[in-house]
Order: sequence, then C-alpha cells, then structure tokens
Amino acid sequence: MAIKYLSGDQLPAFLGYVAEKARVVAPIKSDGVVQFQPWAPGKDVELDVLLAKQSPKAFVFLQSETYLKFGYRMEEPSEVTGDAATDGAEGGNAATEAAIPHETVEVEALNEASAQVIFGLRPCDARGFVQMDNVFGGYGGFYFDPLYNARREATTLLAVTCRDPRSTCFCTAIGGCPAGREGVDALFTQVVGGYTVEAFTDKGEATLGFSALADASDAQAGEAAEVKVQATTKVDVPFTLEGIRDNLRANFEGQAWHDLHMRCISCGTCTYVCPNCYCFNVGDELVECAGERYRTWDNCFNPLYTEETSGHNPREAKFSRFRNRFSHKFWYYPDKYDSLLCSGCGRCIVHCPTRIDIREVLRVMGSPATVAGGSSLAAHGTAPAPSQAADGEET
Amino acid sequence: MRIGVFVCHCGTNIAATVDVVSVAKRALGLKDVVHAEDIMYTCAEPGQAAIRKAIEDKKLDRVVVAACSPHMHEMTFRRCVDNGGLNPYLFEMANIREHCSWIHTDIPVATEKAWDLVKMAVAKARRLEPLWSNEVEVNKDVLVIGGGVAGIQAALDLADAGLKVTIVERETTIGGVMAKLDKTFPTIDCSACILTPRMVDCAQHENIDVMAYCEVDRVSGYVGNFTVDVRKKAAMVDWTKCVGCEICVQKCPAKAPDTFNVGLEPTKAIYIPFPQAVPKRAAIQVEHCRWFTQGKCRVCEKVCPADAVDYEQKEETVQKRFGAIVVATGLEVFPWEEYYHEYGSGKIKDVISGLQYERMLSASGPYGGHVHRLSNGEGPKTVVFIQCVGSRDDSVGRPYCSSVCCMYTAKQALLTKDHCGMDTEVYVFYIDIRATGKGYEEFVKRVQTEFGVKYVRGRVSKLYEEEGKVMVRGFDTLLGEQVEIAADLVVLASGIMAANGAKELAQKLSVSYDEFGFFKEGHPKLRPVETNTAGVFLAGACQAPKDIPATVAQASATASKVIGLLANDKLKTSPMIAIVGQKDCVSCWKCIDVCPFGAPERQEVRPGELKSHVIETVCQGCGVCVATCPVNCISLKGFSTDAVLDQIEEALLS
Amino acid sequence: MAEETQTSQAGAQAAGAAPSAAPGDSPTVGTAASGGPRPVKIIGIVCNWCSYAGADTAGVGRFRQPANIRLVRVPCTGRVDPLFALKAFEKGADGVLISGCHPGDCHYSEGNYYARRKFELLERMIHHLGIPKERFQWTWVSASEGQRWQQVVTDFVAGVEKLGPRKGRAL
Amino acid sequence: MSRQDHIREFATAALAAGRVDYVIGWKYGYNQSEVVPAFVKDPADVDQLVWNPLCHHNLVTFLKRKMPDPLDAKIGVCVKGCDSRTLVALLQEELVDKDRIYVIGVPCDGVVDRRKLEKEFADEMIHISFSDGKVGVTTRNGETKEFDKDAVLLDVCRLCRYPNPVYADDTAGPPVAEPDRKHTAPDWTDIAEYENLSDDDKQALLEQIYATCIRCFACINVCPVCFCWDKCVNRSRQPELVSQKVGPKENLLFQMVHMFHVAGRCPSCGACDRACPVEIPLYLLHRKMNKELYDMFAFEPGVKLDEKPVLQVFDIKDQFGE
Repeated sequence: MAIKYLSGDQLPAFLGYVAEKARVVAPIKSDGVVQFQPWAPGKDVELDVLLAKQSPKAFVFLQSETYLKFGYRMEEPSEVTGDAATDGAEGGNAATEAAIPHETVEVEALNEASAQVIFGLRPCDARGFVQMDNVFGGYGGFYFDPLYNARREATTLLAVTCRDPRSTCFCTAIGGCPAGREGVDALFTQVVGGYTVEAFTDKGEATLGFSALADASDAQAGEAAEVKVQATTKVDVPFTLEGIRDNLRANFEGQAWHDLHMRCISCGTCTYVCPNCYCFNVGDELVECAGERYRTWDNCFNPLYTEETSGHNPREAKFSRFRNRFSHKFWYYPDKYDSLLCSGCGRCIVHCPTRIDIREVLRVMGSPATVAGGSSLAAHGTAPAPSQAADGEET
Repeated sequence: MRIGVFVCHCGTNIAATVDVVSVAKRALGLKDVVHAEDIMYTCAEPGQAAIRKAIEDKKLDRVVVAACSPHMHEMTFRRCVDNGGLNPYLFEMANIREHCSWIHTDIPVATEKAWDLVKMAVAKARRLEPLWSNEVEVNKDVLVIGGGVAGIQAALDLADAGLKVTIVERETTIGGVMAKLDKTFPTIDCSACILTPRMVDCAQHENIDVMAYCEVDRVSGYVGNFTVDVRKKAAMVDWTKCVGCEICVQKCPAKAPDTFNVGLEPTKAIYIPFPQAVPKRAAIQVEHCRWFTQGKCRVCEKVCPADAVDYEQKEETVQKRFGAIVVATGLEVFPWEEYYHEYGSGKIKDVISGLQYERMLSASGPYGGHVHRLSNGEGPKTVVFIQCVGSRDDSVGRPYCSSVCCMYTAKQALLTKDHCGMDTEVYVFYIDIRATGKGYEEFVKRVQTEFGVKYVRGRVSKLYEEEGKVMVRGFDTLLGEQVEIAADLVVLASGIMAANGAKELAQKLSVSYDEFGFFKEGHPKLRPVETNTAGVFLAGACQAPKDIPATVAQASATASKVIGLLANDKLKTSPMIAIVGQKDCVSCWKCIDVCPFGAPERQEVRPGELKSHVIETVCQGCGVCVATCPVNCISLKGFSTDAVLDQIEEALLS
Repeated sequence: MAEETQTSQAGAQAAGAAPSAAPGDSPTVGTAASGGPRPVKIIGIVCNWCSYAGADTAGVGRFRQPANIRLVRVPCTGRVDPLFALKAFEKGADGVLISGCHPGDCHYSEGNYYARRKFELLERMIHHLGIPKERFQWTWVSASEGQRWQQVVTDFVAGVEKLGPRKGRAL
Repeated sequence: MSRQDHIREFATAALAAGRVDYVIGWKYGYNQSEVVPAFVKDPADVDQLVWNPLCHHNLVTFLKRKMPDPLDAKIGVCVKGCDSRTLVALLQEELVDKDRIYVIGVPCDGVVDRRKLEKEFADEMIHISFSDGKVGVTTRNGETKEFDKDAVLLDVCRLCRYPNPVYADDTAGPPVAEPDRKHTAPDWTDIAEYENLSDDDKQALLEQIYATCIRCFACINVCPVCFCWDKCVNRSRQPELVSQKVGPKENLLFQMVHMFHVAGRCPSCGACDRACPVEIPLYLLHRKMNKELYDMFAFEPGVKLDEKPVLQVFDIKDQFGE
C-alpha cells in the first residue's frame, strides 16, 4: 500500500484517535525511567530514548495473571439440628445423622483480552512476539495458549524504526533490522517534521483511518528509506550465527562457561527485560473454600525452575543456569522452532546488574575455537584498560 | 482430609452467649469438615463418647473441639482422641469460653467471634500431623533447694522411698526459720525439740547428701534430666576436718552480726549458728574477720585442734544431675524498719520483731530465755504486741495475709505471761483474729481468758519514747476511742515475704512467680505442688505464707508427687518440638546461636557437609530457632509457620 | 468500655464458596449485614504460657472486652516471626497485637529477650510503611494479669477503632 | 604509585604465589563508561583491573556461599570501605571462611552514580573519564559534557562514614582522609523527606514504587550479606510467606523479608539499589532500618569483627516496650 505521512505535531491526535477504539500503550518517561505504560492524552511519548527499560511483552504475556477462580461447596447437612441445648447431656448431635458432606467444585475461567494498540515499540520488540507466538500456539498449534493468544489477537503493534541504534544493538546479527517488518502491523519512521507510516497487515491498516494521515511525498518516502539504511549500517555484527548450534553443542562442557558466568548473580533481570523469554510458572492459592490459579513469569535462573520434589536440582550450579539461558536461545529453541529466541535488542546487556554481555558469550561459546574449552577471559569483549594518564582519579 | 468439629455448650457457660448450634451447623460448610455437632458437656464421658463414635463412623482424621481453654482440657481430649484410635496430636481446640462467651454478652457478636475461632482451629487442624513422643531415661536423684522444715520433710520422705536426695542450703546449717523458733503453737512444744532430730536424720540418712553453705547457680536440662551447677561457698574452714568443737568461736576476737539471732547480739567472725547445727561446722564471715580485713590475727588457725582453718579456700562449683527438683526456699521476715517510720524505724530499742522475740524467749538464744528490755535489761511489766506489721497493708505493698502472725502472737503473749509472770500486762493490737487451724481458735480463747491477755481491736498509729517507756498510741475500734499505753516492750508481728533471691532462682528454673516473689503453683486447686515447668515442685512458704503443719503437709505431698514421677524408668517427652528440614538448611548456625537450651547441633549429613540438627530430648519447643532461621527450614511441630499463617488468613477471611 | 463493638454478621458466608471472594482481597466483614463500616478485625499473637493464660484469667474473671481480637497461640514470643505481623496486615488486618511473658519470666527463659528486639524494630518499620502506630502494639501480660489483659485489649481496640477499617493499600 | 597499580601489584603477587585461585576486581565493560566485576585467574590478565569512581560493584557478593567456582576456591577480593563492612558482617557469623580469602582494601573517596549521568543524555554514554574532581562524559554521537564529581556521587557516598576499609589484608595506597561525619552521629537526611510524609502519603508512594518491581531477585542475589541463595524464603512455597503473585503488596512484603533478614548485618552499601533494573529506591527501607538499629543500640553493622548482629543476641537490660 501507499506510504503515509503523519506530521509530528499530529502524533497525540493520532494516538487519541486510536485510543477511541483500543487501549494505547506507549513508552512514557516518568522519574527519568522510560517504560511502556497505558497512554492517555497529555502524556508525552518518549521516542528519543531508543529502548524502554522493559520490552512491551508484559502487555500481552502478563507478569502475573489470575486465570482461574475456583471454589469448593460443601454439601449442606441434610438434617437441621433441633434446639440441641434441650437435648440434655447427650447434646444436640446436630449432624451425626446427616449424610457425610462431599465437596463440589465450582470453576470460573478468567480471560479478559480487550483491544490494545502498542505504539512506539521497536522492530526487535515486535519480533519478540513472533517468537513467543511459536511457543504459545501459533506454531503448529500443538500447544495453544488461550490467554496469550486472545491478547495477542487483540493487540496491534505500531513499531517505530530505530533511527539511532545503540552500541548494544545487534538485531542485524540475528537476521533482524532496525526497520524490520516481522510482527509489525505498521511501521513509523521518523523523518523531518514527522513520520512516514507503512501498514503491513490489516490490523495495521485498521489503525490508519486517522484523517490527518496524508500520503507521503516521494521525498519523505526516500528520506525514510535512507534513515533505514543509515540505521542498519550503524548496527554492529558482533558474532556470527554460522554453526552456532553445533558449536554450542560442542562447547557444552567447555571450561569457558565457568569463566564467563563468574560475575552472574543468577537473578532474572535479563530474562524479564527480554522481549523473547516466555517461561512461566503456575500456582494455586486457596483460603478456606475459595481459591484461584495464577501464572507468573518464571526464569531459568530461578532455582525452583528445575528443582525436583526430592530436593535434587539438576541445575544447582550457577554456571549451568547461565549456560542454559544462552543454549536455549541459540540451540534448544532453534532445534524446535527453527528460529532464534533473541531479537538483538541488547536489553539484557544494558540492564544486567553486572553487564554480562550476550555478544561476548556467543563470541566465545558460539565459535568452534573454544571446543577445547580453555578460553581465557582476557581475549574477549573487554575494552582495553586505559593508560595511567587516562585514569585521572589516580594521578 | 476428614475433619470433625465438636462445639461445646458447657452447660450455659458457653451456650448462654454463643449460639453453639448455629456454629456447629456452619462448620459443616468449611472445607474438609465432614462432621459437626454441638454437645452439652464435651469433656464429660457422653461427650467424649460422641467424639470417639464420630471418629469411628465418619472416619475422621482430624478433630476440633470448640470449648474451654486448652490449658483446661487439651490433655483430656488428646487422650479421648487417642482412645478413639486417632493420633492424639491430630486434635485442635478452639477456646470459645474463656476467650469468648465469658467476656462477651452480645449473642450475635459472641457467636460471630466463636465462629471465627472455630474456623481458625479448623485451619490449624488441616496443618496438623501425627506426632509420636519419644522416651528418655530418667535420672532418679532429687535436688531439694532449701533446708528448712519443708526441705527436710520432703528430703526424708523421698529418701525413705529409696531415692537419692541432695539438699542444697545456702546457710551453714539446715533448719531454716523453724530452728529459730522457741515454741510452736498451739501445742507449746519446743520447736527445736521436734526439728533437730529430723535434722540429724537428714545428716545420717544414707540417701541424703546435705550440701550446706552452697547455692544453685545454673539449671539446665529438662524433667528427668536436669543438670545443676551448685556453688560451694568458701567457709575458709575445711569441713572435712572441722569437728565443730567451737574453740575457734570462743577464741575469735572479732565480733560480727548474728543473723541466726536476728541481730539481737553479735556473734564472732568465725561462727557456728547454734549448738544443734547440722552440719555443725564453723565458717568465717570474711568481711568481719581481722585476718581478711586487717591482715593480722589468724587466732582461729592457731587454736583449731583439727587444723581445719584454711584462709586460702576458694569457692568451687560442682555439677550434678537430677531427675526432679523440689523448691523449698522458705521465707524472709518483713523488714519493718524500712517501712514503718511511725514505729520508730527500729531506732527504739524496746521495739522488736516477732522473730527477735522468739530468740529472746528461746532457752538456747542469746539471753538463755531471759525476757528483758534491750534498753536497760529490766524485765518488762507491760508488753504490747502489734499484729499485721507488713501484712494486709497496701501502704507497704503487702496486701496479703501472712497467715501465721495471729497465732504466733497469741503464743508469744502466752509465753510472756509464762516467762515474766502472770501479773505482766500484755496487750495485743489486732485487725482480725485468724485462727483457722485445728485447735487454733481454742488456743487463742485460752490466751485471752486463762492468761488474761488483753486484745485491742485496732491499729497502732504511733510508737514513741517517753520517760523510758515506749508510748503506744492506737485506736480501739470497738470502744471507738483513742488508747495510749506506756509499754516496756513492744513486739511487732512482722509479716512474711518470699526468701531473698527467690525471683532469681525462679528465673533459673524458669518457673513463674507472683508479684511478691512467691512461686506460682501449676494450678491453685488441682496442681498445688507442681509448677508449670515439668519436674520442678514446690514445698512450704516459698509458694505462699504457711504455718508448720501446712508446710510439712505440702512437703510430703510434693515428695509423693516426685516419687510418682520417678517411679517411671523412662519419661515421654513432648513431640511438639523443632525439626530441621535439612534439605533447605543453609548451615548459617543462627539456630545454634539463639537456642536457650543448646538443642541444635552441627550434623554431618554426608562427608564434609554439615547441617543443623535438633536433639529431640533437649528441645523444649519454644521455637526461637524457627523464627530465627532465615530460610524457614526449621519447623515447630504443632505450631508450624503454615499453621500460624493459615489461622491468620482464616480469621481475616470471613 | 468499648464493649461489644462488633456488629452481627450475615449468615453462613463461608458455607458455599463465592469464587469472587478471592484470597488476598481485604475482607468485607459484615458490611452486608450492618451496612455501616465493618467492625475492625485484629489479630493477636500471644505466647502460650503468659499472655494466652492471662487472657484465660481475664475470662475466668469475666473481664468484659471488645470482641474484635482473634488470638493465635504460639509457644513463645520468641517463635514469632516479624513477618507474621506484616502478613496479617497484607491479608487485611486492621491491627496486630503481640503479647508475651514479662522479661525474665519467659517459660523458655530467653525467648522474649530476642523477641523484644525484633518487635521494637518491627514496630518502627511498620510505622515507616505508613501503617499508623495505633494499629500495631506489642506488650507483656503475665498469666496472673487478667485485668491488665482486659485493659490492653480495650485500649488497643479503641485506638484501632478511632482509625476504622483499613482500606486496601500497600501492606 | 596509583591505587590501581597497587591493586594490580597485590593481585599479581597473590596469584603468582598461589595464595588465591583468582582475584576479583573491577574492569571496563563493553565500553569505557561501564565498569564490571573482573575475575582474574592468570597473572597475565591483571592489567584488565582498574580502579576509578565507576567501580561501584560490591565484590563481596561473589564470596557468598554457592557463588565461588569452584565452591572451595581461594579468592582474592578488592573491597571499598562500604564493601569491607559487608565482609565483616559475613565474617562475624562465619559465613565466609577467613582462611580462604585474601582481601585487598581500597580506600575510596566516592563512587559516581552512573544513572544520574545517564539521565543527562538521550544518547548512550560510551566513555567516562575523571580528572581532578571532574567527570567527563562522551556519548556515542560524540556529545561531551563535564560534571562536578561531587554533584554526581552516589547518595550513599555523600553520607559515607567509612571510606577506608575496616578489614583488609593489604591496602591499596594510603588511607583517604576520614570525613568529619565519621565522628558525629550518622546522617539520615536522605530518608527525612520520606519520613515526613503522612501515613497515607507513605502508603500511596510505596504502592506506586513497588508496582514496578519485577521480582527479578537482583536486589537479593546481589546483596552481599544475603546468603540463603537458592533457599530464600521469598521463593519458598511451603511455608508460603510471600505470594508468588506480583503486585504492590506482595512486592513490598518481598522487600520486607529481605530487610528483616539483613537487619543488623546490612551496612547500606547500596548494592541492591544499583542492581535494581527498574530503579526502585530500596534505600528507603534499609537506610531506615539502620537508622532505627542505631537509635536502639547505637549499633553500626559490619564494623567490629568480634560483634554479633544485634538481632542474634540480646541484653537483659534492653529497655523496649515497657
């Protein structure tokens, strides 16, 4: 279809238009922190900061959601006791004769999925959804998750081209691109004075009925194309995917895992900010007769993730959890779905409390060089230490 | 899970304020509750029968009884459930009497609260698990703390029953207060004459070890297995050599206050309290001994034929193990001087306490039984007794009745006539006469009629000296007029308090005590000689003021309780103790740090891997470790964290 | 005395689970029946040897008390994890009262010494969380102090009632 | 000789002598605006080690049980003043084996708050340098700005009373001047504003703050004195003290569990604040806790080796609640 143009000052109006039919979610800055939040008129959308702290996955795959409420009903006693107090020393025996009550269970499934439009996510974020789709049922549908799919269905993704990728971005290294279309319903690209808008799907199309949307001029279209090229060239390709599965398999026992994981504190940050990670856990809570079943995000650094009832934990050692995260993204998942479980947003690098660098890990473990295993840390991913002079504090 | 709920009417005690029928009915709506009924008297046999029947018919695996306080009947129902074929610890109680029907009046409100309490109990019941108690060997030796008549009586009874007994007495001789008395009421027989033979019996009994001049420092362990540190104070005399010949006492040049004679006359720095002392051994009061204070003298050392004096002697602590402990620490006389300034605060020489008077009367006392005025040595013509000094008097913080003063005053009044002649004027100021014992009332009557002792009902407001007399100003509430008597001697019936250090001892034994320091019995009616700490028993005035017959009776009662306890070779320990889930233990050893009993230990679960482990027989089940364990891997059987949280949740649910 | 402040509640709610009454929701005690604000609900955590027995003593003495407290019995205050109180607030308690043996009288000799340090910190932290101090109290009541127990309960409940039921808030 | 040189020298010596299996220090991350924990096994690699005001990580974290690899490794570790107090806290309870560690103390005059800088730019910082009290920042697109170091220090550093390590085997260079505040009572002004809020405002604020928590466990796992590791009760399902559900209530409770478990052991090194990916101001809780503990016992965690954490012990003479 034709490329449209939306002038910058019309953006709030556009979002207002969209908000008439659906909840709008967009990156919004509060206290200096940019997070995806429900948008409301008057809230500024933050597009200068490239990535919101977390991917928008939480709006489709909720961190914590109750999806079942259940209750037990005990059968009422068949006989009602007389005024027991008068029955003398034997007491009332109110229910001794009553049939033994049995429980009946009432269940109520919850699954609200109202229409929402996520604006301002990046192509890598959108790609994350595609990879989660595989797991939650799109793929062959051998497992279909009603909660996820209902929300996914009701969600439109309006992505914005990355004008200015960060040094931690590596989408191109894994087949993505700052202007990628995968999963994107419509793509906005910042050009002088506003945005060019391209819809790739009907869902995307549906959001573009906004009156102020004009057809983009060739100049604008050209500029947009240029922006995309520029952006793409800005993204480093820090490692190669070639043979990465085999290499990971080959390096499974590699000593380098031990070296690389040392500064990992086994928290779940990387997985929770990741647009791709989809692991979850299910729990019940019951008080008296009323209970509910919920599911929450889980992650492979959580000890309970693999702990067995016996108390034995096959992944007790920190390094094995660490190894699993990367092996899963670039080996196990690919084996199953024939695609990678990473879209190169680099959030895990930026938000890791110790800045563990997935690119460094893949450089080391994804390359055949380390089959022998004895890699030394010095070789990889460390910026050269500065000269004495540069270290001003100390002179 | 199949829970049965039984809601008790307790006659009208509960049913009058709580709609027990509706509570029972609603209980059937609770999860896992398959049986609920209301019962008139659940603790009575028909009630217990109903529980056993329900366990049988409905195949209950948990039982909840909503009735009185568990302190009242938990044991009763545990036994009942046990007889019903269920593990006794699969039972939980809801207290809807003491904590509900008795403190509320509004029926709907009380019923609603009772309902909550039942729900909470059911919630806890779901978390209960069967427990089995463990058996421990019982040490059959008994420790008796205090060598007064109570301790002596208990010791002899126990020893006669074949148990090894150790008496720990902090003075240098046993005998206690009774040894200081002249005569006993109402029979006027010589106190020493009936006591000293018993003292000798103790000394000679093969099963009794008298440890005089010793104190209990530390008590650890539990019923059947107490470990006690006994500190032997330094007498500066080697008692294995001393023969009690008293030569040293005669020769000693240094004077020292005489506690045995209640400070009437000084004794020597090296002393033996009284001729019939048991053991009859000398000891030095170092703070008054010239050698220790001035660095010269050593006379006693020179004169001692047995060369027993040892100035270098140090106190030592010995550790002993016992199966049971009898506390018989007795009493202290109320220090009236500190409180009764209107009575001269002790500055008036001729105003003395009842116990001092006993020593004055005593033939073996400092005056050989010669009753006289301390001011001038003359025999008194007029003697006034004042009762309730330090008893029944809130103004000095002693609201209770010391229970013996009325009688010993009557006795002393009689003895005064006897010693000083019938013409002596004897007055007794009293509030009420309490003569409840056998033959007591008759005795008092005799004192009043035959001996003409004048009883004046009223309090004495002031004592003061005038022209060599002690002026007694009081108010006769019967005549309704002021009375003033010029007395030669005034005797105050000073009251009874718990022995010094009673509180500290109670804390060492972790038994409770009241605000006055008297030890608290297990139950005022049903467990009068037990304490709340298993294996610790009470005898005599340490529990409350009593006279000699009552004391002796209680001592024998205690002895029989101890004999009953130690008749078992093994004791069942409570299974409600802490247990470590070693799977989750992170070996931080905080539990070991905080346990008051030293129950947790480091256990090697596999080579090189240490985990915490609680020694069952040592654990008392307080749960301090549970609250301290950062990973919550220690669980307190019967009070699991889940049980507590579920109760809270249930209470807040409604 | 703030006697009988709890209004009667509508019938057997708990029989027959209303799935709507999800755990964690702040309870809606009695609103149905009374219409007015629900009576305050207070969790009391007491040690078996002193305060529970003290409450018994109060009962034996028929010392009237407000009916808002639900007692949870534990062996010793030393067994009380500060989180119990926080948990109670999380679950919607309007107040939490903890009571044990006077210092020195602990049946286990030391439990309450540890406890009082924890409770003091707990109290200060609870206020820090914006829970008014009237809603939390810890104290000592011995087995013989039935009257004191009555006083403690009455005063505490009165204090909580002044504030009324808590609205659903962070903790 | 700079502190950095001292660190490298000590590290080289310890490795060469086989005294340790590896030395934990700091090195630059993927660019020179970031410093990350460095684990040096080979003397040849000690040149990675750096020391500058970006070195915020509390490396004591990596001594916690289950952290070392191999578990019985002999470890050399660099500690700043605040870090050393967390180490002492662990040593007080024998949670770290004194004989298996070699401690390089690094006197510190303040660490910069990278987040404060970050918020000054939309673009990404790639280089940060330091010269006489100034902090120079360069962004990816070449934008440069200079800041006064004092203006961008971590808040905990402003109030620091122990800039010199309280425990170390060797010290990298001369101690820094003890601040005056060392000799006065601690300064708690950083939480004063919060403390002055009304109860309702506090609740409202907490609710807002803790709504963003994602329960990633970064705060707990990074906490050097929090040693339960896999067994943290916050994960426990039985007993389930904290619901696995995520919400303001649960999240706040989750933090309170942490607070109470480190009470008397947490010297407010601030590692949790810095680790939190969603920037929750955790100091509101742990600073308050330390304030109260100081008020109750005049106690400062992790200062004296022979002390025990205050909640692990008691004093009969304590005067609370009477």
